[in-house]
Amino acid sequence: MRRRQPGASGVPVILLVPALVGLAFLVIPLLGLLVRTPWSSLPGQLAAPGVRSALQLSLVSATLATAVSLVLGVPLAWVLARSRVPGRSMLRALVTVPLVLPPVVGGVALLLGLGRRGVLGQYLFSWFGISLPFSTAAVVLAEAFVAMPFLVVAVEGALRAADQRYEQAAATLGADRWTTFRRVTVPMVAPGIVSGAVLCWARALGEFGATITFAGNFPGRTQTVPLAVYLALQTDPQAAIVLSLLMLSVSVLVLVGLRGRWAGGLA
Amino acid sequence: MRRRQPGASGVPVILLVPALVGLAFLVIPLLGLLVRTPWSSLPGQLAAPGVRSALQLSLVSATLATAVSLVLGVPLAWVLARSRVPGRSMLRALVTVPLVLPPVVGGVALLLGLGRRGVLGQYLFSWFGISLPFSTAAVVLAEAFVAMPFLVVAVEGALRAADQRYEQAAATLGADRWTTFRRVTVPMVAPGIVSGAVLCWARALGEFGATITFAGNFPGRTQTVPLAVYLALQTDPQAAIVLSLLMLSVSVLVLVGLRGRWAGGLA
Amino acid sequence: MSSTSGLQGQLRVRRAEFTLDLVLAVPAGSVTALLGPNGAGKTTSLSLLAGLLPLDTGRVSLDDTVLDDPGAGVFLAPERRPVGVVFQDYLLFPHLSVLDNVAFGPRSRGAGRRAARVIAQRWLERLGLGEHASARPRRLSGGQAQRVAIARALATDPRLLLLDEPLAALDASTRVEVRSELRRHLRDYPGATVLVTHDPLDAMVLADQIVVIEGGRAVQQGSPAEVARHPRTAYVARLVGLNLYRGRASGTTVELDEGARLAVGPAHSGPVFLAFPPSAVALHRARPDGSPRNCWPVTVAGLEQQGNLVRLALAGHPAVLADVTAAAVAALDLVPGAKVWAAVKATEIEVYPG
Amino acid sequence: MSSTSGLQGQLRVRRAEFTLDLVLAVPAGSVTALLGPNGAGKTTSLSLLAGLLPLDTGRVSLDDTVLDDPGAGVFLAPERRPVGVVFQDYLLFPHLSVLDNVAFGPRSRGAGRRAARVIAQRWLERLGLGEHASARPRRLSGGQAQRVAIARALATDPRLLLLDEPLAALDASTRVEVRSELRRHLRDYPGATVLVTHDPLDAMVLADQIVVIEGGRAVQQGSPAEVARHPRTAYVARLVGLNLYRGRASGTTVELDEGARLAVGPAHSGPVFLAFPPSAVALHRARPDGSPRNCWPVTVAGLEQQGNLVRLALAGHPAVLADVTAAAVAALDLVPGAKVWAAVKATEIEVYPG
Amino acid sequence: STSGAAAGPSASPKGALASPTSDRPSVPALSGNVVVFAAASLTKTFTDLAHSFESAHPGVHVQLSFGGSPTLAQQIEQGAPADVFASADQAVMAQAVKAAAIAGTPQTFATNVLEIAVPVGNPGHVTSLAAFADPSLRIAVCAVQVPCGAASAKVFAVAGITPRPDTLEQDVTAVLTKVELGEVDAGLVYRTDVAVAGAKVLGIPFPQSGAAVNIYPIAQVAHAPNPAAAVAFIDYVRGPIGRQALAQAGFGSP
Ligand SMILES: Nc1ncnc2c1ncn2[C@@H]1O[C@H](COP(=O)(O)OP(=O)(O)OP(=O)(O)O)[C@@H](O)[C@H]1O
Ligand SMILES: Nc1ncnc2c1ncn2[C@@H]1O[C@H](COP(=O)(O)OP(=O)(O)OP(=O)(O)O)[C@@H](O)[C@H]1O
Ligand SMILES: [Mg+2]
Ligand SMILES: [Mg+2]
Repeated sequence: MRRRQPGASGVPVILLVPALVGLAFLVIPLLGLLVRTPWSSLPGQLAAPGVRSALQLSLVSATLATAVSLVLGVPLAWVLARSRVPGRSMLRALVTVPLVLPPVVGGVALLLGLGRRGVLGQYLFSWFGISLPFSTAAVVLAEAFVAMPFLVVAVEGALRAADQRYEQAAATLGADRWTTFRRVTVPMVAPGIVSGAVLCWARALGEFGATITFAGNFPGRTQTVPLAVYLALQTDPQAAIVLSLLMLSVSVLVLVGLRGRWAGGLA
Repeated sequence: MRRRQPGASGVPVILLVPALVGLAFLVIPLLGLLVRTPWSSLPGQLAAPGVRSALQLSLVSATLATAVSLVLGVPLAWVLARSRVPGRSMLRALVTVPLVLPPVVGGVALLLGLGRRGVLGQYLFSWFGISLPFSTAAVVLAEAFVAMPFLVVAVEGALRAADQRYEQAAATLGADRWTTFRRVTVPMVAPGIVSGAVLCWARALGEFGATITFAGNFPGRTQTVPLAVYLALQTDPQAAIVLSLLMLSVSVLVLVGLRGRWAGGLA
Repeated sequence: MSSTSGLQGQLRVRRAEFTLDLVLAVPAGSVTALLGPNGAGKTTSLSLLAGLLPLDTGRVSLDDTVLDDPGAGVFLAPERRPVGVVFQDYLLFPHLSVLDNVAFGPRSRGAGRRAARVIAQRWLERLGLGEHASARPRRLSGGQAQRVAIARALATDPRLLLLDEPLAALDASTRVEVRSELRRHLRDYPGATVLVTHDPLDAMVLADQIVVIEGGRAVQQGSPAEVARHPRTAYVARLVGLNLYRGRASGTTVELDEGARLAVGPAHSGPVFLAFPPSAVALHRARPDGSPRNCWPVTVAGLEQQGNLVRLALAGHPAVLADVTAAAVAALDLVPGAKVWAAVKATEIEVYPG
Repeated sequence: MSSTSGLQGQLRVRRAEFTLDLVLAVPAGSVTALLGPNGAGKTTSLSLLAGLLPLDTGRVSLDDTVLDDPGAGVFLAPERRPVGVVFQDYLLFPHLSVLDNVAFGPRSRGAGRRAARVIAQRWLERLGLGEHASARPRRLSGGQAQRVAIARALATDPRLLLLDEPLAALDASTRVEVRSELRRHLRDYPGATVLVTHDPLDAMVLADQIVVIEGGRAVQQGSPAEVARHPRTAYVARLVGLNLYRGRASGTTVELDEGARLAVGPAHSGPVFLAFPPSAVALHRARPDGSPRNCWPVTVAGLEQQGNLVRLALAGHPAVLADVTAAAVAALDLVPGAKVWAAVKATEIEVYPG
Repeated sequence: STSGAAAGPSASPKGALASPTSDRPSVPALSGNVVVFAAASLTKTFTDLAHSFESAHPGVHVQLSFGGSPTLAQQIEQGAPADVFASADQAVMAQAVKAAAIAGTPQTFATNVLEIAVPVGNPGHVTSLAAFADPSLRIAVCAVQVPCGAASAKVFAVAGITPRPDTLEQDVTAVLTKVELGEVDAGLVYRTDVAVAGAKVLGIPFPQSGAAVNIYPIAQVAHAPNPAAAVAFIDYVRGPIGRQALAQAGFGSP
């Protein structure tokens, strides 16, 4: 058993086998899709009107939803992991609620909460004239609602695994909690935040049920690719698959590009 | 600015405000649901036949899917984070594919891969007589397909954040990679694995599109709560909400119980 | 300086099976060394002072500010304490360059980015690390990392400085330099310093007061000279046994501040410290001829028996401590008042720039 | 033992701006000490030997096994090397108890759970940590953690032992004990040992061979006695300046293995080590009266000038090194062949159980 | 209640094409957006109709939002700014009426009947509804909670068959997907769905389908932002061009 390079590709069989099975499990269905795709019809499908705008809307709204989730979710994760507010484990479980809620019910909940007649939404409407549903903002909110918990839970896990003594060292250097958070905690758990953001973005990109319920399905305004896929499934399942693959390729490209840059920054 | 207990509930405003906004954003829609729930009809709804079996099936299959994901996903995350197989960043992006795929398309992909005429499934069927669709196993597989990527990405993030020098120390003590993985790596990234498993379980519990597409919907065999909720939505939205809340409460209870135990073990 | 100036601490805390119970008073501008065996509670004491661990009971105040007083419900968070800490395991931020590690404190305490970097660069250069400014801590050797940790703590100009074995990882030559730098800094430093060390020379050179703790309690306390002269246990005697003088060198001769003159090995110039262990002092009935460059008449002022050793306090110019065996005491008839010659070899005397 | 028995290393590696280029040969059963200033490349050398860093070029072999040879494309993974390492920053597993940390090695190398724990418990007790067996490493003090790290490395019975400043965090008294324990272990230990230390006494007591490195290159190499007798630089002279003898104590008298007899301070019995620095040796033209218990006639065999100091090799019973000033050389006319009396105070002699 | 609704201009296609121009002087010119919430099964038909409606009324822009009928109803009840609601299910529409979300009376504009769908090649040799009781076959039908499931239950009752389905799908599309992929040997779907699927499935009509005719109602939403355009669109769908397009897609007339 000799090889060059320590820590190199020598992966123990007992890990390699399940890893390969896992990979196959995730990839074989994708292969199924690829094999059955009517490649000849692809150019026509992609050129169809609305595809570009749906793709653009999907990418923009998923990215915005991720931004919202980062801004709100990372602090939330920090509070859950670091502070000693009472009832923390209850709060933590509540955060996972949107994960468990069937997305359509999530959309209904959003309507009931933020809709024009919702618990909070009625005031938004009567006081400020803001009506969220059926707008692009609603798409972002629906996606954030469904995807943010992934970020929060992932980042909280990373925070728990991090060595808190570095934060203590920062405190002795006069850094208040915010400075410590910004300059020590966040950089040290950066890989966890990146993972969380990737999960969040991917989930937002694929979001369907809550979006169609809360934001409706208007081409150019709220029709993201998954909604377009849903409609295509009604009329032309092949087109639906082509559309899904298109979104997949874009997301894989984005993630490969992103990871390359991030990994460089971190390693 | 004086207070007792270092590192206590003193949370800086600049973190507290976004955290609270984030929490409100996740909780207000839930409040909307709770406010509009027809509480008086609740006992009747819960006693309805099929509710118990759907809940049981949901919990069992989500737990099995999480177990499958742990067994396959943790090694996969390790390979992605630690080994130097070529094309790793491509593999990593591929793993996120099921996140991005609209769940219904995910179900179609599973049928194309593992169905009776699928890429792999046709051999399973003709050689072993195994037909996965429409079985409880299919529910578990569909949920695992959709939920495993969450585990993989979260665990990979945790692995990247962990200090690899402890693994080097284990190697100098004669531990092979598997022993190191089992006795050093896994315990040290345990919080990340727990986060990933929670994400995975919650996502599996709420899974709808891929399940109904790949496993179908048959009470007692493949009808999980989200499927029952979806159908109830068609005729009796109130009942659907009650059913969702039931599942939520169960999942919150499970997570609170679990976290309490885990946190005790880790802190 | 008011009467409350400096650090006043009454530290009591339980950690699992270990209990710490210690009273500390460190006047502003002075240095207290904590000495003691492994697990005595030295690091725990520093954690209490830094606010990383709250007191169970007791009280800590610095100048006129109460830092921790559980009885009164007062606790000042670490970041609000004007404290600098060198941790035993450094805790350098792995994601920041060496320069930014050192600049972290000044920036957190309000300096601009550029100003903080200038301060940091100056400190790095003083500690001989100028060329590593842009490196990541992971790329440093153990000794380099420790020096960065020292620079980081000093760069904030704290009113209370806590140093946990700040020189342990340094090699012999670097240690001399860093010790001098630290002494230079502490001499001009208006705040209080608590220093944990295992090295008696560090304690003698740097500290105005020594507190020896064992099992969480102070077993002896006083100025280095007092503790050295009257060690309560053999452990303490061994730990703090040094003759220490301050003087002015020109070449291999040092004019002591207290008036006498000693020959030393290596040539120096300017203010210096001289140190040699009591065991290096030979006593003779008559003036000996031979290699020892330093010989002067002394009178036995006191004897303290520590096991098989006797520590003698000798009056003379300069006054000096000597460790001799019981056999030598008998042979030379060393009773109080006895007059003998003390001899110290020039090569036995350690010389440090003061 | 065959001629290739032990460690043969030709180590070459570049790390950013730093280049290491070192040849090491450590026969089985012997100990080589790596000495050198901070950042000299000591830890880097150990990483190469442990397989935590691959060579750029060169070759490392242990007994008859090639561990690393980039030219031949051979690299043995760390876990396949029969190597034990004490890391400079310990790297104790935070999630395992102290006992399980120490039992980790034996278990990984095939012992059963219970057998491994028995081995671990024995090692912990030898190092005075029996009562901390069930504690988590986080709860240990710095010195306790270091002892656990030593126990963990020794418990695997490796054929190559790599120790990176294994005694740095230990207090004076613990250090003596742990050093003795380590020596006892190394004496019976059939494998090769490489020891990094800043403490000359550790090097002299524990090592058979000393390699001094600076800036990644060996600047001097040889047995402690050779290096001590002919130090190439003042730095080396200072670093390795110790007279070291082995003998058998009864009370305060030690019968040296080479025949002579020396008086010491504390009473001991059984085999011991005696150590004192060359600076502790006073030379006299005539036999002096006075406190030095040990006086014997010697002949100047050699002189080596180091700056202002002169290191004399003196033949006699026992042979001894003495550091004196240039002034003393002139005053006593110390030319080769000159006959003088050497005097060493009993209290200057450090005694360690051997 | 909806059967006698075919009022307005006469049903000749020519007349329908001419009517917008001839109506223009008598009706105030339509303008602005008209928002149409329509059942997903109407996607293709309504998309085409919207285009021709827009060219007939150059000032009007039709915005379509497709989804499941219950979802759309829920959104409308929550105040969605819709003008027209076209449901695939009478019960859902009735629910919306009850919730006061609908202005006026809903009108029927299309019907649909069930058909048996089998994979290409008909591997299960299905010829009639009786196959649905064969336990050796893989069978998919809609769940009773959704309209196609209710309709299926009716035809089974009329035919006196106890079906042995392997799955109760959430909508016809899901049934159709499984038929297309060959995962089931037969499914019960609407005629329009078989038409959409083209060559990928084989439709087998059966005599009992008349027992369950699915009715599609359309209505103006209460508080519609653009009621005039809503009325015009509803009329257009129910008019000759609408009927022709619906017929082409396989819908029956009201
Ligand atoms: N987090 C903790 N929980 C419980 N006990 C602890 C903890 N940290 C330290 N201890 C115990 O408290 C005692 C004092 O530890 P401390 O670190 O203060 O010692 P120290 O004097 O700094 O020793 P050293 O010189 O070895 O660094 C030790 O017995 C240690 O085991
Ligand atoms: N990972 C690394 N990458 C690049 N350079 C490194 C790395 N680790 C160490 N170095 C550099 O290599 C040189 C040798 O470091 P090494 O840790 O071997 O020193 P050392 O002799 O152990 O010093 P010390 O006594 O302070 O522990 C140093 O200049 C250090 O900055
Ligand atoms: Mg300590
Ligand atoms: Mg080192």
